[in-house]
Amino acid sequence: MARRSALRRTYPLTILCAALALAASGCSGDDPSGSEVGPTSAGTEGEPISIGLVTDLSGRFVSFGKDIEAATNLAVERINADGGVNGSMLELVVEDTGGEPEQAVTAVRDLAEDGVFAISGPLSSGEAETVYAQAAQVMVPIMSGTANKDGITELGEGWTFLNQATNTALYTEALPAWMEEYGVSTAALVYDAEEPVSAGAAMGAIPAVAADVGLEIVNADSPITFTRGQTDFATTVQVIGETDADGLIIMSAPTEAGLIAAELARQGETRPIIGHPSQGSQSFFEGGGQEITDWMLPLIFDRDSTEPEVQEFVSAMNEVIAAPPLVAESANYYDSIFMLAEVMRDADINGSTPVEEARETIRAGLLDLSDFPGVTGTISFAGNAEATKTIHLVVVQNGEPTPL
Amino acid sequence: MTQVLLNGVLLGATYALLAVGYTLVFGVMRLLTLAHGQIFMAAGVVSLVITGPGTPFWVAGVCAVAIGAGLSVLTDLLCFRPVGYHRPIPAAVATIGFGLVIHNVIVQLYGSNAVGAPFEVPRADFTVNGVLVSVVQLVSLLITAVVMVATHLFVNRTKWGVAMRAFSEDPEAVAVLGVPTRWLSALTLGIAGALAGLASFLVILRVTSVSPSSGLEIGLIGLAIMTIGGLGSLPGAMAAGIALGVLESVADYRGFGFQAAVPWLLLVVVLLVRPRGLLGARTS
Amino acid sequence: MALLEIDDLCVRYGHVSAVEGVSLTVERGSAVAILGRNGAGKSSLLNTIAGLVRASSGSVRWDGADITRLATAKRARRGVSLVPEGKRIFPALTVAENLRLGGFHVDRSLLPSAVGRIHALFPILAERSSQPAGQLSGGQQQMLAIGRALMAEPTLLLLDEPSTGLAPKIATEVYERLAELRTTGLTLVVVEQQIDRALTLADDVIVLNLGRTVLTERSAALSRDDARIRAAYIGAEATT
Amino acid sequence: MSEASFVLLVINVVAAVGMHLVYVTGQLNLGQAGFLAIGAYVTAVTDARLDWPLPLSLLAGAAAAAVVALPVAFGAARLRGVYLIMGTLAVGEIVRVTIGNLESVGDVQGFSGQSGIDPISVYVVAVLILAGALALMTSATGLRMRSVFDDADAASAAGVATRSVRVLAVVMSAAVVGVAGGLVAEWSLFISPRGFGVEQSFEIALYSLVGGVHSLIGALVGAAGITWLLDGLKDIGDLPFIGESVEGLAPWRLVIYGAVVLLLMVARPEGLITRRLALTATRPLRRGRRRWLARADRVQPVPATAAHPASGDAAVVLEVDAVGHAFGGVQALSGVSMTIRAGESIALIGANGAGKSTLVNVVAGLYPAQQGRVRLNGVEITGLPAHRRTRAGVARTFQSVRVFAHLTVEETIRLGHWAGRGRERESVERLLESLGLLGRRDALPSELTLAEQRRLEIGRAIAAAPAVVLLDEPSAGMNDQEREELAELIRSVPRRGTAVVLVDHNLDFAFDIGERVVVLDFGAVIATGSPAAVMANPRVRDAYLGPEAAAHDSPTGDSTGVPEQRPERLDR
Repeated sequence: MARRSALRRTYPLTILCAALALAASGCSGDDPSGSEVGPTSAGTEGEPISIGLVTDLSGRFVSFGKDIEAATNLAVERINADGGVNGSMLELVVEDTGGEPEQAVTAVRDLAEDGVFAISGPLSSGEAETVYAQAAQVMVPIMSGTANKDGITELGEGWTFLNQATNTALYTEALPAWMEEYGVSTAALVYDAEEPVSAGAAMGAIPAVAADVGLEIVNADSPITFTRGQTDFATTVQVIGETDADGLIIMSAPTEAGLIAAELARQGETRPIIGHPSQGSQSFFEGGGQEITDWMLPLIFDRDSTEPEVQEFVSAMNEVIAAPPLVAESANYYDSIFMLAEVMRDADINGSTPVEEARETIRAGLLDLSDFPGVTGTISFAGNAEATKTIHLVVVQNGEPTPL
Repeated sequence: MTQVLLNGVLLGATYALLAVGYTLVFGVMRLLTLAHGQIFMAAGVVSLVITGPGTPFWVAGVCAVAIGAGLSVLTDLLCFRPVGYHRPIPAAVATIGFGLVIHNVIVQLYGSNAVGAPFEVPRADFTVNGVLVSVVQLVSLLITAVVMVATHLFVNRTKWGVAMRAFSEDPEAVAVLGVPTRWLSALTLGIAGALAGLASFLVILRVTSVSPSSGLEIGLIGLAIMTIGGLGSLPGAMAAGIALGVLESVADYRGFGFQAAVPWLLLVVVLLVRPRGLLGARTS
Repeated sequence: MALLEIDDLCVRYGHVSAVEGVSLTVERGSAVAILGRNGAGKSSLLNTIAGLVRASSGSVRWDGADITRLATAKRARRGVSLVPEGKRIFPALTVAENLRLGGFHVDRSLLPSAVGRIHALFPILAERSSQPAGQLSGGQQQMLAIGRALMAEPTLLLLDEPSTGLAPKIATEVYERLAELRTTGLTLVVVEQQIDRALTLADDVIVLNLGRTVLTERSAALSRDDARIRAAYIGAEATT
Repeated sequence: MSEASFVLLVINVVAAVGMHLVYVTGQLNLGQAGFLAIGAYVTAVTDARLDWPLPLSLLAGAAAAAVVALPVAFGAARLRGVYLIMGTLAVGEIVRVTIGNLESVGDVQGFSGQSGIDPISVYVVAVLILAGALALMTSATGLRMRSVFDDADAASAAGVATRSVRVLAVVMSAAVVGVAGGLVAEWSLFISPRGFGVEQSFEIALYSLVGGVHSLIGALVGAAGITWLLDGLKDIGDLPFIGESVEGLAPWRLVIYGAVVLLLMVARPEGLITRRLALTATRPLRRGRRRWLARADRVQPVPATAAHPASGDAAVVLEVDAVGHAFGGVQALSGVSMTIRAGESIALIGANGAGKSTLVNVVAGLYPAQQGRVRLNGVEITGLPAHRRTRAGVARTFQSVRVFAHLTVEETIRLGHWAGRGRERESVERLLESLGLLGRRDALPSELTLAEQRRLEIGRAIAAAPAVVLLDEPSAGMNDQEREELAELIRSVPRRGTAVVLVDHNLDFAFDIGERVVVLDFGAVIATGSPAAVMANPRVRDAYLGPEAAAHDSPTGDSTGVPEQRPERLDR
């Protein structure tokens, strides 16, 4: 008994000093928080321009979040390397939300309080919807490079942008190409009923676009669904087998996509499939993706494109991130920073511009930005808060994404 | 339809393996090990990460079992022993903390995306009058059955097994007979952890990957099955596991909108009918 | 040198002192009975010897070595076996399994002979060997509890009220077995409510009242009607 | 800590206060995410679609959560330990999946359109909830809720209807958690079922379990501490000296959080703020309240000289008529009859296992008599459950002292006092004084000596001014001096107009108090009369020394009067 009581006496002490240390960090929370990436080149006199990045470094999307932070830092360093914007250096303030909408709300409000000129992020659609609904109150331009739910920017009443192709934009281009490539006229719809992005695409964009392009969804009234976290898809794939349609539309996150792909291969399913851009990740290619052929994905960034600046960007990223190759969406965040820089250069914004004025000018500048040459192809808002993006169609053949 | 039932039994077998772990620990020590789901996940992820591409697949299996057992024994050393075996609630909360540590260390080290199996899983399937059966599934069903029988024999035949069952009824009387109860708790958790590691490996054999975020969900389903089967009853856990597997497969097949809630609906129905679970011993 | 020496032992549960300043020595091969009415601290003393209860002060020495702080399981390994109050057999386990636990440290090859020895002592256990212990009668359960404690061939057997809850005939039979065991050199310490049984079995007697030693005496010099015993049992003035 | 995180902290505190209301009754409920979701969605829909004013939609959320909680509460009252935990968890998940399937509220994709809430209103709502919870926990209902945590039998013996208290606690807690849900909906302007999953239930549970289940302050400290720790860890890079070097730790904050929870459970299993700590912290508050309360207490003089019935003319208060009871084949009581008159004191003696405790339990209603009838003041009470019997006027104490580990001395007496509503009763202050416990009024039972605990238990029984009080072996485990003080107290009870039935196997103590003696042996009355007459009876002498007659294995076993260390069990 003696050992434990000694243990018990010492533990409260260790807890106490840990708490005191954190108290210091807690109170200091109100001055510019988050880890600053300061200006690298010496001696420029102007106040720094601070830009906020809302990402996930500890939650469900940490693999996406880390690559996004790396790409954003890379862009900031490169801009600062050749003189920054109008003489002021860019300063990136990173907030980690752990993929939780509540934390994203807190992050955006803190960044607004700290006087950032614009916010890049948040990462997931769930967080983006919550944050965009706050935009009108905090009045800061917010641009996500990953959320792709349709109509999400309307929540922000002019303060919110999307440097990512929405589901409708993606499938308006992808569905006809898929139908033509494989001679598909009827399709079966399969999606993850628990995962908001997949459910949103499957119930919103897909049926709408399918009607426009004349694709008949055979099971529109009773789609085949499964739930996030499910590990056994034998029965789901069996139901798919029993549905007669030329092709399959499968909306899900990468993990579930891999599991279904493995099961489809096992049950000898050979019909062409079209999936969701979020499935285009390494874990899908290396996992279930190995065993399937003809799984088309509409992506917004082509890692293997022969464009020199794309190759340069990919190689620069591979040196920085922990587990290359990089996540496709991180390219959007790289372009977002350059777009913000160009808008600020055109409007002569620098570190000493008053915050409200800078935010208002950036908002207007972004809205009429068009034909911006990014690593993800030409991007233009041209009056619409949801950017038109170049869409690269790839077909996954045994784990290899080959351009169409 | 037989295909659906077969799928259900196979899924149920994996659930049962996990639930047996919980039941063993609760049956013997009247304590909840809420880190069990995270241990299941961690055993799978780490076993895939440390086995290189060339190694045969069973090596990963051995690693998974070893890691599962190791982490589970750690639960005894870090949570149950310091807090005290006579304080079930704080001990359970301590395992929640330990589960958080395991989950987030794995996420920080290996990311949040699913980890693919580096080895080639032998894919030999055959159809028997229309029903598609995969060798991997048959082998895993066989392993599960063998392990279930082995656990049953161990608990009922060996001296350590007898000591475990006695411990659940009267821990002091067991100590008075000279049985080293410290080792008893470590052994119980070790076996439970090994079973979780094995279950994780069998799932990997079928789906060739494991996702770091699956720990909490799988853990809760295991807990639900233990409760449905009746606390501390091994046969109850096995039966409830298989039953839930079949029910979920049928629900999938019928396109039942509430798939995610199947385990919970089954649990509520059973508790309304029998507040002690199917085969729960009358303990008061 | 005595087998068991207890020196000025005190046991407190929170504010209640169950045992205060008790000293006792037990010679090898002898039998001591602990008497006293309900709540006199008899069980607390016995459980402290077995290690189930922690002594607040004083010492317990076994064969010269101090075992006051030693854990129960280790004391059992050194030959101290307790038949706890209320028998505390494992009802869901079979008779054979209960015995198997008693002989946990007996290696496999010697098991059959150990079990044989117990079956000879208590034949009923052989008949009911594969039955769950819970289905045995009170007396049979008591014999099982004693048999279980004897599996590890202890040097000292502690018994806590072995006759409570048994019909007189059965209790007598149990005490005859205990007398038989004494011939094999086994040392006994028995806590007993019924004075006559204790006097017939034990060489020495210690009487407790409210945790304190009231009387230590050779059993031969005592009888049921002895004034000192009655005083300890019914309280001072009731004997007028 | 920025304002935005502080608002989140306050909402978490409201949820933690909600859960405290049910945890304080010992029901470990994990269904809170479900009630959070109901509150959030009802508030959001009534605000966005029906345009209700904010306070009304928050109330609607709370009411909806309470209505759903009602059936759950009745179901949960039957469940114990792990079954309760998993049953409530299942309800939470079913609610979340149901909402996920409702097209009308945006199913899995979420719902928005709320008008929003400013931080000040959040703080106002939080303060109101806190004040309400504080008032509740210090009221009689709060005492009854706390008493159910430790020992349901002792609580019902103190006149507490344990089942309805449990149900009430679950419903109230669901309502408060519903309000927290409403605040989340209004603050984040967008809600989706994913936000109300099992992780939320676990986190809210941790607030109380880490903070301390037995005190409202514990829930506050737990919620505020954990939220602030997680927020603080994010900015660990700003720490003055070691900032840069530990900056890399920020993403590892959930690992640190897990480790802290584990360490806290090892260091403080009962939680950071134990009941003891909370009591010391709120002592000044309580002093003020006591002065205010003292005026309101109905103080009436003790009836100086109750008509001490020298002869048998006083009215018969309690009649036990041919009562029989068996435990699995063993006939513990057979045809026991006795009558007790007002203000009389009777000693019920018998050897160990003679059926004394069984008779007390049957008369007090712990379990119903299988044969025979019990009448109080002529009214049949055989079927009445224990708590209704206590309120009717039959109080009892237990063989091993059973007081409430988490109620202070004064609270225990106030609980007993409350059970006697409608009867003229001595004030709590005066009773504490006569029990000699006035100085220990804020102490917890674990800090009292056995004698003090026994006096407290007797005080709790007589506080309700019952017609009869049954004392089950009160002198066990006491030294002579304590025994004399106890005898003095028991003798004073009849003077308060309460008849005493003293059960004991210690003859000199029983004869000292009992004017009349009833002797039980093998569950039957073998002698009644004055102490001297009874001792002269040879059957009594034989039953007592018991060399020949084998004493039956009494369910009570060796009673050292020591309170059993009741280990928390998860399976019952």
